[in-house]
Amino acid sequence: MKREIPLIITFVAGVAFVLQYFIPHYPFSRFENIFSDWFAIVGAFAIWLGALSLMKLSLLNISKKSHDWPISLVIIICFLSIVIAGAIDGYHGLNNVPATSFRDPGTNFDWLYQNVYTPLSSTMFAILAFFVASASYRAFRARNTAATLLLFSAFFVMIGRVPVGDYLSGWLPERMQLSHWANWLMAFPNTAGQRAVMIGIALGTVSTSLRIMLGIERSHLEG
Amino acid sequence: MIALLRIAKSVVFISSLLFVMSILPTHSVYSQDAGPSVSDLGSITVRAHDTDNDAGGAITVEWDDPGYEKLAGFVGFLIWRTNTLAGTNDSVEVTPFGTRTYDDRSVSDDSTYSYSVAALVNGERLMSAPSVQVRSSKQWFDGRLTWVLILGLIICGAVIYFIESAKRGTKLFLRRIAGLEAIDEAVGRATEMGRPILFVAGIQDMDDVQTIAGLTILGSIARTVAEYDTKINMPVRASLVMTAARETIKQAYITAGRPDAYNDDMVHYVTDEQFGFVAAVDGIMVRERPAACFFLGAFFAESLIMAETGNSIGAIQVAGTAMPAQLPFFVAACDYTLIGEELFAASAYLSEEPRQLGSLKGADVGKAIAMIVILVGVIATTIASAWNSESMLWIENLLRQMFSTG
Amino acid sequence: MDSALIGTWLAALLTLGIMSFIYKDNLYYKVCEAIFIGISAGYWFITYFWDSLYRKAWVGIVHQGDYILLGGVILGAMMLTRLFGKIGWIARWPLAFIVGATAGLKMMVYFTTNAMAQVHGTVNDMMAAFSGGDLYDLIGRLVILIGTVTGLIYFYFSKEHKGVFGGVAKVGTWFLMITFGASFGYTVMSRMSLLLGRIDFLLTDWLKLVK
Amino acid sequence: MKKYYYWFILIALIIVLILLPKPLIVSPTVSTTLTVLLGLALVVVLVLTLRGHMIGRRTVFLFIGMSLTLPFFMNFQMPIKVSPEVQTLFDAMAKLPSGSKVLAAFDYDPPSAPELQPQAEAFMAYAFKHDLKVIIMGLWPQGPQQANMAIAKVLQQPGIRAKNLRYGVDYVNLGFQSGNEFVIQRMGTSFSGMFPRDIYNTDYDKIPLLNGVENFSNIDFVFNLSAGYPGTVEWVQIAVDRYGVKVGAGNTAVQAPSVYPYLSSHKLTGLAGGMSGAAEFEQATKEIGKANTYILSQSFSHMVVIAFIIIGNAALFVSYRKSKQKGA
Repeated sequence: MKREIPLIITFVAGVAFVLQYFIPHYPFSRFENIFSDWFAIVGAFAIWLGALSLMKLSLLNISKKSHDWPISLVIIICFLSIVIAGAIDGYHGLNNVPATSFRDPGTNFDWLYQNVYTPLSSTMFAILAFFVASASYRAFRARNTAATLLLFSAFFVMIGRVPVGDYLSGWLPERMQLSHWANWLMAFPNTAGQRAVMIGIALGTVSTSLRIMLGIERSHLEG
Repeated sequence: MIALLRIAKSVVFISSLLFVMSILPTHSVYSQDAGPSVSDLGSITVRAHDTDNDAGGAITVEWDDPGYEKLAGFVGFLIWRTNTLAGTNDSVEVTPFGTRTYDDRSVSDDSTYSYSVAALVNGERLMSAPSVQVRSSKQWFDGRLTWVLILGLIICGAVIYFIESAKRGTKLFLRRIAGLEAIDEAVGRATEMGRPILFVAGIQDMDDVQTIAGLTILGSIARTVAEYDTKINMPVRASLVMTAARETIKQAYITAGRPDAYNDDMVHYVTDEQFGFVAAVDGIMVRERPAACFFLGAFFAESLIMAETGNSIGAIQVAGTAMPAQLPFFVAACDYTLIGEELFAASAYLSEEPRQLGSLKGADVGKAIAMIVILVGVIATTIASAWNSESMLWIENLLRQMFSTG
Repeated sequence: MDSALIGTWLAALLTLGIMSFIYKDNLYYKVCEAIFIGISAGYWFITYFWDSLYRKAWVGIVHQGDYILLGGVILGAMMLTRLFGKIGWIARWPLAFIVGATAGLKMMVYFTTNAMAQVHGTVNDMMAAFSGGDLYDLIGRLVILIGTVTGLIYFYFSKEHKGVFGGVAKVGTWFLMITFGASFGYTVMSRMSLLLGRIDFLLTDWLKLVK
Repeated sequence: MKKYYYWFILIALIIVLILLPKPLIVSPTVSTTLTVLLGLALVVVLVLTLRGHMIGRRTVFLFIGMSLTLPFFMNFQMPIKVSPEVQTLFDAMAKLPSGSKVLAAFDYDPPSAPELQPQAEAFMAYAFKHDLKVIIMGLWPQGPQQANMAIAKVLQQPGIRAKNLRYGVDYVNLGFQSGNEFVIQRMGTSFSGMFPRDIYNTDYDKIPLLNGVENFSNIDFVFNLSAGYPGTVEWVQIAVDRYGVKVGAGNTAVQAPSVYPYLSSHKLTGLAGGMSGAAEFEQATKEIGKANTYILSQSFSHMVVIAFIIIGNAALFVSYRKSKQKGA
């Protein structure tokens, strides 16, 4: 039974959600909303497991006095500080105006968000610029025909999108200017490749979903 | 010399495409509307009916404009509703220019309504006669999706057919995928070197099929890992994925007969924040120096940050995603990349279970249909426009109708 | 020292810490990484708590009487059985539900928006090219047609890539490479402005070296 | 002990940076010298690579960092030619008589600010100097905040401060409204229906500037700053196509190609696309600001990336040569 019940649940849920796609009638019409609500709630329960896993590993590091134990302490302190700030600020006056939330400007939670969370997150995103440069230095080489095509199409699009490209090719008729070539590459061959990939992905999703629903693919439900 | 030849080949390939299009004449495809000419205006006729293919609670109102809209001082059409059971009147909406149809979504299935439409011109209301009484209702099938249903049934039928025939022992041929041998090779190398494996199943939650596909590949990898006692480290961004991944790895250890070697901490949650997760994964990579990194699932902008860091520590990297925008970065920075559909196919290949392989054969039927439809459609269009062939036009319209999705 | 000034300094020091990673892993980065993990995990933990557990579930069920949400709470509670070794297997039920529902939902969405809409688009493109466009358009659409079909042949698993079929599949990979190159080139340029934004923050808001 | 040197160097560097004279701008001669040095350094890298010394990632990183940072201190103007798209946009604005009402739609968020904020500032400064009345709104939640930041910045200019502009009379911020393109559609019939109050909760009727502003027919020009959906495409499809108002736009580089078709069909009155569009817009309005610095940084970094790709391929050629010679 331990094995069969999850498989039955998977199958029934799968079929129900395929059907809701075709049936506008109640209750099928509400399935998608119900799923997203339930999913959010299950996620809110599950994050307790996640947070406990993070805390457990950090505490383990501290108790073992392993190499980086003060770093683990930093994680715990930061986690608790923003959780406490958010818990105190919370929601107030849910049904009356003005309702305040922990995310309002001026709260401690917001201060942490603006001055700690945001700069960290946007800097991590920004160092992508460095990696983009080193990846192009290494990867854009005419090693074989495929790599050469990659190089050329990237090169055209790159140079066609900066003013330099137009200075270089400004003397040519409009149809032969670099920016025009770049737009053409984006509009046509690029679309073709994207389409092939997308159609493939769609059919792959269909066959994977069927394997899941029929219980052929079930490694995540055993153990 | 070979390199020169390759470059020449590519240059010819691209530039011949570009050259042909660049010497062609230009003309704009946009045209201007004809100017207004209004003489005498009749009254507005209004039709109302239950909105098709919906969950009830909506009535579609349609009207035609004898020319009010072109008058100076025209503001809009006012939709006027009478609840014929309750005997109440109210104005529903003033529609913007160019609108001739309106879905009133504020009705109840339990009442009947009648509608009038008024043109608002210079503060005047020019009201039409009321429509017939209508009642909204729910439908049990969305008629616009008939072809979706038929095509879907054909493809699902093909998948199930091949699964069944594989179960009965029919030998199915499938070509090999380049990235797959690399997976075993990568695990083998990590085992030899005594260094861990890093596995990232994308950054989406369990409500993305790519995450599930990533976890099924994890299942195969974990079996090898369990057999050879390699270390595996799997940071995750969503707690549900953590639970599912733990189940997956645990099962692999049980199958390998070493349940005691399994430890929950192999899979650990970091944070839900996209770039916080990336910062942590980067940290793990440079400190633990895994011999092999797997990035299999749904990825966004972080793909290159992780793949480049992995590259810098000299790990063997296998990636796979169905995010078209991130594929170029994986192709550039990883040793092997499962492109799009290959990600979904990989777990079936790795399992070597006939039923799984059968499902791939079914998806191939879908691709064959797609190619045939595209080619037939294009040929039909070409003939139809060149020789005005009626039958080809019919095919063209049929295909257009079949594949339009509402 | 007002809180805004402290905030700017804190943000600047954290920015530098993350940037130091590109030189090499170091203690400064480790501390910033730990702060980032702790703060962001806490951020999502409390956000989930207030938004999903309190606003959605508690207010929805207790104040608004939307009892269907109880289903989510029950599934969530099953999830937590993981914490209690013996009945931990119950946690597979909500997982089974989510995976099954996702499979059903995504199967149809992908099938229509990716497969059918793209086939429709390709056929429609050719129609549009014949009826309204010029030769320039026509050639472009022809390239789309060839690229899409050869690309699909590359993804066809039932036949070995040999002979003519292999040749066609090879053209398919060429198109894929052009696509990847174009997306890559396109992105290289837009990523620079992200870094520009951070450098501007450091030079203008923090050091006030430039106006 | 050695590893602590890094820390001392870093702290010393920060202290030096803080103590430096502000603003730190070097003369054009030094700027040119720096640029030439950067170019020479790339040549050195090329020579090294050709000799078989592959350079490491850190060198690439250093070049990118330098190419983005140095232009901030440089006092020189890239020769920027104003493109026809931006000229059209500027001409449309220049034609507006003083007192004209301009609707400024801010449809972007902070990540797109490097590209769009300079345009916003140039637009605001130009509008205030030429007595255009600006009505601000946003289809993106953070758009109106970005507008307020731009206003705060341009109000510091002495010429504009002297005008004593008043909120509610010379400009007004209606805030964000959810509903994407439907907001534009509803505004076609009534602005006040969609925005009953402004961002500071003042009633629409009580704001002097909005007196008599009922719908698009009372608006002389719409300026849209857009980073995606909803944005310029929606403004053209609804405000231009249905209500016949003139719309000009500033877009991010990623978004710009998708609105080019509207430009060639004259539905869109001018477009400033990406960083280069922003710099040109600043040139046209003579409100030189951040974009002219940014475009320098961005062009430098693009050139560096392209140079590295060329160097990488040169190295590949050399290695082919060598392996062939060995084989022969």
